[in-house]
Amino acid sequence: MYKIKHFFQQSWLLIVTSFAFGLLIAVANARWSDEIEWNKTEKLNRLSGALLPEARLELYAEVEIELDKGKKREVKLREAVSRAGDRVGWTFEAAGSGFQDKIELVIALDKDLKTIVGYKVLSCNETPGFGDQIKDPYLREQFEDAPIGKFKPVKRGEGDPEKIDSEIVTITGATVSSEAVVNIFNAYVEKVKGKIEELVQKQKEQISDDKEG
Amino acid sequence: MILASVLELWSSAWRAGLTMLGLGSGFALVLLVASEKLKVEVDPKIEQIHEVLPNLDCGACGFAGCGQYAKAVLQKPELIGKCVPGGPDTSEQIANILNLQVSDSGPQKRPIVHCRAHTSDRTYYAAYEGLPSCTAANALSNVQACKFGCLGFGDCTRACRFDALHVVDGLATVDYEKCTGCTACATTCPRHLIEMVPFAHENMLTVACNSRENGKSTRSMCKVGCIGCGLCAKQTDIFAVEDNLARLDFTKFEPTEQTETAMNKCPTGVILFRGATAPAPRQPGKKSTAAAEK
Amino acid sequence: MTKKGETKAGLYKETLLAGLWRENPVFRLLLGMCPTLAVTAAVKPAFTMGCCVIFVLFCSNIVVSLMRNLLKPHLRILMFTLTIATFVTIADLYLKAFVPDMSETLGPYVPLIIVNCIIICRAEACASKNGLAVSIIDAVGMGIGFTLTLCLLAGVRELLATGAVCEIAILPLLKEDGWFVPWAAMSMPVGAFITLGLMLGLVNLLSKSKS
Amino acid sequence: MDMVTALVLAFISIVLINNLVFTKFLGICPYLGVSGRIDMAFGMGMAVTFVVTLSGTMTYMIDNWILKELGLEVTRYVCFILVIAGAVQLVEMYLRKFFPSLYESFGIFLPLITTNCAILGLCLFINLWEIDRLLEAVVLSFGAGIGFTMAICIMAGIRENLKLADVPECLKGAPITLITAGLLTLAFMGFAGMIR
Amino acid sequence: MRFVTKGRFSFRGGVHPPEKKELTRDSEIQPGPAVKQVAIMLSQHIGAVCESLVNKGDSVKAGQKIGDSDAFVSAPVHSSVNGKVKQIALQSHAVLGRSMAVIIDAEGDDNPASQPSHTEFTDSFDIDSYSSAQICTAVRDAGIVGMGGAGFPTRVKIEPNPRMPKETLIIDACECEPYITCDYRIMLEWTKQIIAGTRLARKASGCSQVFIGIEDNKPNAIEMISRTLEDCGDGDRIKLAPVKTKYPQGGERQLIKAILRKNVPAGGIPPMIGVVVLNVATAAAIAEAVVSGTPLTHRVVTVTGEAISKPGNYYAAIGTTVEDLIEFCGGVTESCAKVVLGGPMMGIAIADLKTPITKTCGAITVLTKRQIGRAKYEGRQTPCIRCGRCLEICPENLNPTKIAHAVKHNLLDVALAYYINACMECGCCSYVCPANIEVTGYIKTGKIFLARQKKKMPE
Amino acid sequence: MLKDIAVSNSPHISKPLSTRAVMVDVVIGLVPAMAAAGYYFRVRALILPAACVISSLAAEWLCNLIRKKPGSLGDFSAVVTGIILALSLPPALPVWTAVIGSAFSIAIGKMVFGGLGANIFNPAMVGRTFLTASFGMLMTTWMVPATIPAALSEICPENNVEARTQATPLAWSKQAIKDENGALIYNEQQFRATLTGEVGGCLGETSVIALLIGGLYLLLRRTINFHIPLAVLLSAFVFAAVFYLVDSDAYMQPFFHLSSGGMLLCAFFIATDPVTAPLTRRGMWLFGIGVGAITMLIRIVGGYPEGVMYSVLLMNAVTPLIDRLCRRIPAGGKPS
Ligand SMILES: Cc1cc2nc3c(=O)[nH]c(=O)nc-3n(C[C@H](O)[C@H](O)[C@H](O)COP(=O)(O)O)c2cc1C
Ligand SMILES: Cc1cc2nc3c(=O)[nH]c(=O)nc-3n(C[C@H](O)[C@H](O)[C@H](O)COP(=O)(O)O)c2cc1C
Ligand SMILES: Cc1cc2nc3c(=O)[nH]c(=O)nc-3n(C[C@H](O)[C@H](O)[C@H](O)COP(=O)(O)O)c2cc1C
Ligand SMILES: Cc1cc2nc3c(=O)[nH]c(=O)nc-3n(C[C@H](O)[C@H](O)[C@H](O)CO)c2cc1C
Ligand code: SF4
Ligand code: SF4
Ligand code: SF4
Ligand code: SF4
Ligand code: FES
Repeated sequence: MYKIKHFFQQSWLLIVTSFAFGLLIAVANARWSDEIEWNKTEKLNRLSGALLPEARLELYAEVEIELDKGKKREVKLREAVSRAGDRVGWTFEAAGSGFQDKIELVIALDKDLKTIVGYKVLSCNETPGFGDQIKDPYLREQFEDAPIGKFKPVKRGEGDPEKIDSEIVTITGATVSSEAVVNIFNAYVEKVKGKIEELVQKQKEQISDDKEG
Repeated sequence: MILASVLELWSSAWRAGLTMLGLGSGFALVLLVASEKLKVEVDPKIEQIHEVLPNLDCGACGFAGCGQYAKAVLQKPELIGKCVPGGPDTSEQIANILNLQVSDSGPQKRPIVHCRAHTSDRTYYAAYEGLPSCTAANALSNVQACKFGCLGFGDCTRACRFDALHVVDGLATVDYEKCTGCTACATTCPRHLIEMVPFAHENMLTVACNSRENGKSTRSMCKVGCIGCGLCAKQTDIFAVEDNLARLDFTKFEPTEQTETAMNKCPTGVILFRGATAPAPRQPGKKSTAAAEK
Repeated sequence: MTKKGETKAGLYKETLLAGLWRENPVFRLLLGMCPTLAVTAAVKPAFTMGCCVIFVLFCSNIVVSLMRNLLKPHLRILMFTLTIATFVTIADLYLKAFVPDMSETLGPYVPLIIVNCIIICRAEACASKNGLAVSIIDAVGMGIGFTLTLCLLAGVRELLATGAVCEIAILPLLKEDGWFVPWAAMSMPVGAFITLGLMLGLVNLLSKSKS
Repeated sequence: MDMVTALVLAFISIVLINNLVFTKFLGICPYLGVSGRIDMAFGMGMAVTFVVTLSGTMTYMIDNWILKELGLEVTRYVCFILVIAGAVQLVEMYLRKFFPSLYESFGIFLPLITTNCAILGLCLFINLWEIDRLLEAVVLSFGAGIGFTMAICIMAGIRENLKLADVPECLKGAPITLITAGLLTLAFMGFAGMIR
Repeated sequence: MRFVTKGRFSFRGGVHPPEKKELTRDSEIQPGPAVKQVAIMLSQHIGAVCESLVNKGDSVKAGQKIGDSDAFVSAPVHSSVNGKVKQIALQSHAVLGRSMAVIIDAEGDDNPASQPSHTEFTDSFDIDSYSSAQICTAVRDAGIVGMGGAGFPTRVKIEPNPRMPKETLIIDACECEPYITCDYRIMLEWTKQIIAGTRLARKASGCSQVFIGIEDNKPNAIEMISRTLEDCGDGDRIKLAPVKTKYPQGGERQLIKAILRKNVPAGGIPPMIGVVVLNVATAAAIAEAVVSGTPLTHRVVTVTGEAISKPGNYYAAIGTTVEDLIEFCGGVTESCAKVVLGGPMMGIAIADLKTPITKTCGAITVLTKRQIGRAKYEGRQTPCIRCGRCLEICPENLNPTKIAHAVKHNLLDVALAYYINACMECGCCSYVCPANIEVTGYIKTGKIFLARQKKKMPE
Repeated sequence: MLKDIAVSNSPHISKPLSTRAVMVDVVIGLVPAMAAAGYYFRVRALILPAACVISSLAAEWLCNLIRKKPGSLGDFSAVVTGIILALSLPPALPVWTAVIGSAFSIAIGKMVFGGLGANIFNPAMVGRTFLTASFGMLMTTWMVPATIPAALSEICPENNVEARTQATPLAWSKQAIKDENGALIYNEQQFRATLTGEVGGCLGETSVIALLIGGLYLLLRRTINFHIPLAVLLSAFVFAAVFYLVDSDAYMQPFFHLSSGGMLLCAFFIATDPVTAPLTRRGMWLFGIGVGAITMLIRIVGGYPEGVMYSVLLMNAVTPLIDRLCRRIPAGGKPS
């Protein structure tokens, strides 16, 4: 009994404050959690919005795709819907390792899954002046409207950066980073495409099932 | 309305509050038990010093944290003042804890350089081309003719942490305004020229020479050296000549008429005042202005 | 530190100014170096960081000052860190909610304010020994001093690394038919260390010539 | 085998490539403060290694096994710092009582460490990097400590040499240490891109 | 086989300064100047300073003991002339700055240099008639101290010491310093005394083996000594060891390393490993003292250097001033820049030419600016470029630059950690330094600092 | 009495050698490399060194002025720094970049530490790393040697461009590791090209023969001793040989690695910088082995084609520790 009393004598302040602070934090969190969530999607929206202007993103599905070497990754598929309510494209986030660190991209595909709309860099830690040029139009524009399929990195001089095809001319001095972008595309795009087709197919079946049912 | 929103907040917050409550009291309990079970007896002074330190553990003192510094300072009080963030306040507090009031045993000691020869007063047989250090030069013979006088390479200057000592025209000269009496210079001088003297007055009289050569040799080596003639000792018994050198007993010094005369009678003018407001020494060979008037 | 001011107002002023120059946390006390180096690649994040620090410093100084007489020695550090961590969490949540891109740039350096040496230092050295008013003023002074220093450092680095300050172009870039080629190194760790090192040297020089 | 490689790579990465001091600016205060002498630096490094390994592991467990389960991620920072501060204090007391010689040799650095951002920083980074294996978290924490030790010992060596150099008065101490650290980060850039 | 080896024994490190021995190599030992006044230093050795046994106005005879001390590590001093004590006063001393000396006015037509006892030395003495104790006493009474430079009282060196039994006697006949040839001339002209002295020293110290270490740039001396050895009775115990010509081969630690392949402990002395090293001049003096009973009042001095008009070797009275000797050699030329007592590597530069020579002073070298080296003379130094040359040549395998810098920045504990006390101040590091840093000077200064610090410690 | 004599500590004579003479020797040793550069890169080989040397000297002069120290240009160390920096820059680099690099070398790499002898890091390499970090693109743009006729250059497809980019041998190597065709890509002709220097690369690094001549000169003059160069080359050779033996399809021959890139320049002129290298022999061995191994590590495993400057700086950083580790023991053993 004495011990308990002693304990409270010594520690009441800590106990009281920790409870109070706990409440404080929780309250702040409760207050702001909506904004925080909103901000997260907002950034995605903004980036994808730049790729698919005038479209609204809606979470379509969360799928698991298998990258090479059996690595599995959760991918959030988003559907871009125009004001009119038509589907105009698809976006998803993809990541892979670059020169220094992880590179994260948002990739947009067109609605028929024929071509690539483009990509934006979500986060990259590449050397300023070298690897961070993957944010620049030079590399990005080579992907725009390119047909979905495997891309091949080539050195400058071996290909034409203006020409839209599956050959991607790397940035000199940042070959590694450029190749990393290409690799991300190669790892994700076709798999995601497969998944989307699967899902859309399922949905259609479901709709027709519903109709039938 | 308000109640409802409060209730809503509460409903989302109570879990966090409780978790932290649990965590907090858990740590409180553990630390309480630990602090009692694992108590180690230490010198209470260390604790006290530790208390007054800023407890930043910043390492500015050169120790691994305040605790170490506290321990070190207890053993070596000269380390007081190393705590940068604490500043002088802390130093003072530490001094109080260590009972380090400046002991009131007599007047503060200040250094006196027992030499008054500037470069032009001295005889040189050769140019010195060695290291610019008194200790190095003192190891060679005859860097200057006088073996006893100031070498002027400033080992003492470098030893003084308070910028209170400068070599002026080849002679170490104390700036008594800045000097703290730390004795660093006195222990550094390879020629043992600097003596820590209890300054009973603002200015102290001194025989500013250290030469034990006989009068003739001294004259041949230095224009202003003490030749051991004994005129001063005849005036008052606080002077005594020994080994061809007049010495002043500082503990007995009072500015009196006799000391004044002794000062003026000295043929080389080597008896002079040192201190914060000491008058400029007499030029060698010249009579003092006072004596000239008479 | 609290000795010089004679009147209360003088004391407050003294305390305030101390943080700005005489005891500037970065230049003089060499505290909180990690954020100083990490977030000063550009002015904006540096400023944000500074504001967070002001906020946390302010709140924690108040709380610590209020409970300074109730502290038990074995729980002291725990109390301080608990208080600071709480306010840092709040600041972090706020940034996430209202300044999301800054929150992202600063990343883990916002929570790292918890262990930022300045804040614990002020809690220990000032708030736990002084009354509310002095603690508050000290927090403001120190915080502003910290922020200004951060912005200064960030300004230099951003200018050399991008040719712009606060993203406002100042030096015309060669890419855009000007003459300046950005020094990418300035936005890398090297730039941070060397700029701060040279700046500290300069401050030492200045304060020496002053005294 | 795969796992061993991954762990080795993680270790090398945190020691050389993503060294906390050089690339993440963590633990700069002790890095500047305690790098004056090699023996002190080594003691500090060892103490950091010990604490960081301990707290990295503990916070990993708390984060993944408690906070995430309960959905209380908001209190993460508070919990982390409580764990670190409490653990450091406990370990210090324990060492002081039962291993006084060990305490003398490196325990004295322990209180310095609570406010060392390398510790909390690493815990946060482990969380940020989404490390999904406990073992990897342990290796990373340990590696971070070793990386810190290496950095601070190198700096201490350099500073012992600089004591014999004629460094401009106004740059003595922290400024030249910072500049040296800057040049060290340049040198350590050589390891960039070694592990992707 | 009298030679220990055909190959060249040596040690690691060292330098090859220009030898310059040709200036005086062929100049026979001649009588020194007849002087009006000598100043006999009361301290001419390592150990206790002598007290004067005479007073102002006393008449003294050449060879009369005029100063002595009761201390064990000490040696008496003798007057080198007949005359009258003028006074006992401070006088410039090469090492001590100003030190007490007995100043004697020479009287009559007594020519102090006309005591060529050496040439009359008879080696037909019976070594068995001297006991070890007798030899030691004679050596002490004659005031013999090491004439190789250090001036350690020889009696202390050779006297058997139960705590450190002596096994090997090495006669140091290297004369590795540039310019100097006094030992060389002694070896050529007074070979008999050397061998006799060596035998006596061996007997006194009880050593079982004896080596005479000579640098191989002195073939004549090697030849001469080996011939004399054959004739003497003890010959087969004494071996000749030609060693590589290199400075500081004559340093006792280096010589021991070269001949015996043994290291003297750092900061230690040869007796610790049972070795005694004696200079050839010392050996000769021992023979004179024991056989003829002559005290040490004269020594051979090489007066040399580019700035001396008539360089040569002189048998000069101890107490003669440097000025007198230089004048006797025709004075100096215009270009004279430095007067060194001893050789250019280890010698002591003096400022006061009234400095009298002492028992340890084997040479006076007068250097010109050119010899000193322009860079050094004009103080043209740069910071250390850490080129490592000083490490490479340091015979003691130290890190001179590190020690010097530690001393410069007053980090004495660092200097100690790099073994400052193991330095023997040979000067090689200063010699090779391209930055012209006075490495040795710093190290010497550091040792003084340390000694002072140690003195302060007990308080 | 004599006039004008001096006293000082012994010894009173010194070897006729000065810091300047040592530095001039290094410059002489670099002459063959500069000549080769002049042959292959024409005016650029004149402009860059001139710019670097002048701005190095200016920077040193300015720093001395600010510190109110006596001038130290006379020791010529800034000249050496300038030349070595210039020789390690791509020939096509704009002059202003070189000026910034030299100023950084001298000011931050050397003078803040207290000038000659006090710097921890090799100033030239400090400058080069800073330039690489700042102006990466410029620092990796290579020029075709002027001796290659335009028609002949299959290696440089974009021959029409003013500052022509050409793959350096090390770029082939990196590519080869990726394509796993190291053994194929490297042939006799290319080896000969690296010997004479008719390849892309930094100004002074291309010609093996010129560098060997210069290095030999320094060795003979004893301006450097053989430990560091030998250790660098040996360890790089062994490192490369191990990889080559394990997978000769992907990795180049060890001799290729010795003859390409900055390896020889480093081994003879940069790693040997006395100021930033260890003092003791054992230390030099360790240092050299470290430089060689880290260079090869970066070349083969790392992100950059060449690692010389990083490895030199890294080993510079641990030089104080090496010196401490390899403390000399006095000849007579440690005093007790
Ligand atoms: C300081 C520095 C930073 C670099 N950063 C990157 C980078 O972030 N991303 C990248 O792909 N390459 C980077 N590189 C270039 C690589 O080292 C490598 O040379 C290049 O990726 C392959 O060569 P190439 O692109 O010229 O063919 C960097 C080079 C240096 C010197
Ligand atoms: C660097 C150095 C060089 C020396 N060179 C000689 C030399 O050449 N000849 C010589 O007799 N003694 C030389 N000595 C002195 C010897 O080490 C040793 O003290 C002396 O030979 C002992 O004999 P002593 O007591 O008879 O003088 C040298 C000493 C040192 C430190
Ligand atoms: C002394 C010296 C050091 C060098 N150090 C590096 C280095 O550390 N990193 C680097 O990428 N290039 C360095 N270079 C340049 C390379 O030698 C080479 O020219 C270049 O890296 C070629 O590679 P790349 O064109 O394939 O990028 C150095 C050059 C010299 C002369
Ligand atoms: C053999 C030798 C090599 C040198 N190499 C370099 C070098 O690589 N880089 C450099 O800046 N200076 C070099 N120097 C010059 C000088 O040592 C250098 O500027 C110092 O580091 C400046 O303190 C060298 C000097 C010598 C004697
Ligand atoms: S007082 Fe002594 S230490 Fe000072 S300058 Fe004179 S001789 Fe040197
Ligand atoms: S060293 Fe100390 S005693 Fe000497 S002058 Fe300076 S402050 Fe005064
Ligand atoms: S003087 Fe000392 S440090 Fe220099 S070489 Fe000789 S023994 Fe070595
Ligand atoms: S010889 Fe001179 S420059 Fe060379 S390392 Fe030694 S002290 Fe330094
Ligand atoms: S702010 Fe990071 S350790 Fe101080």
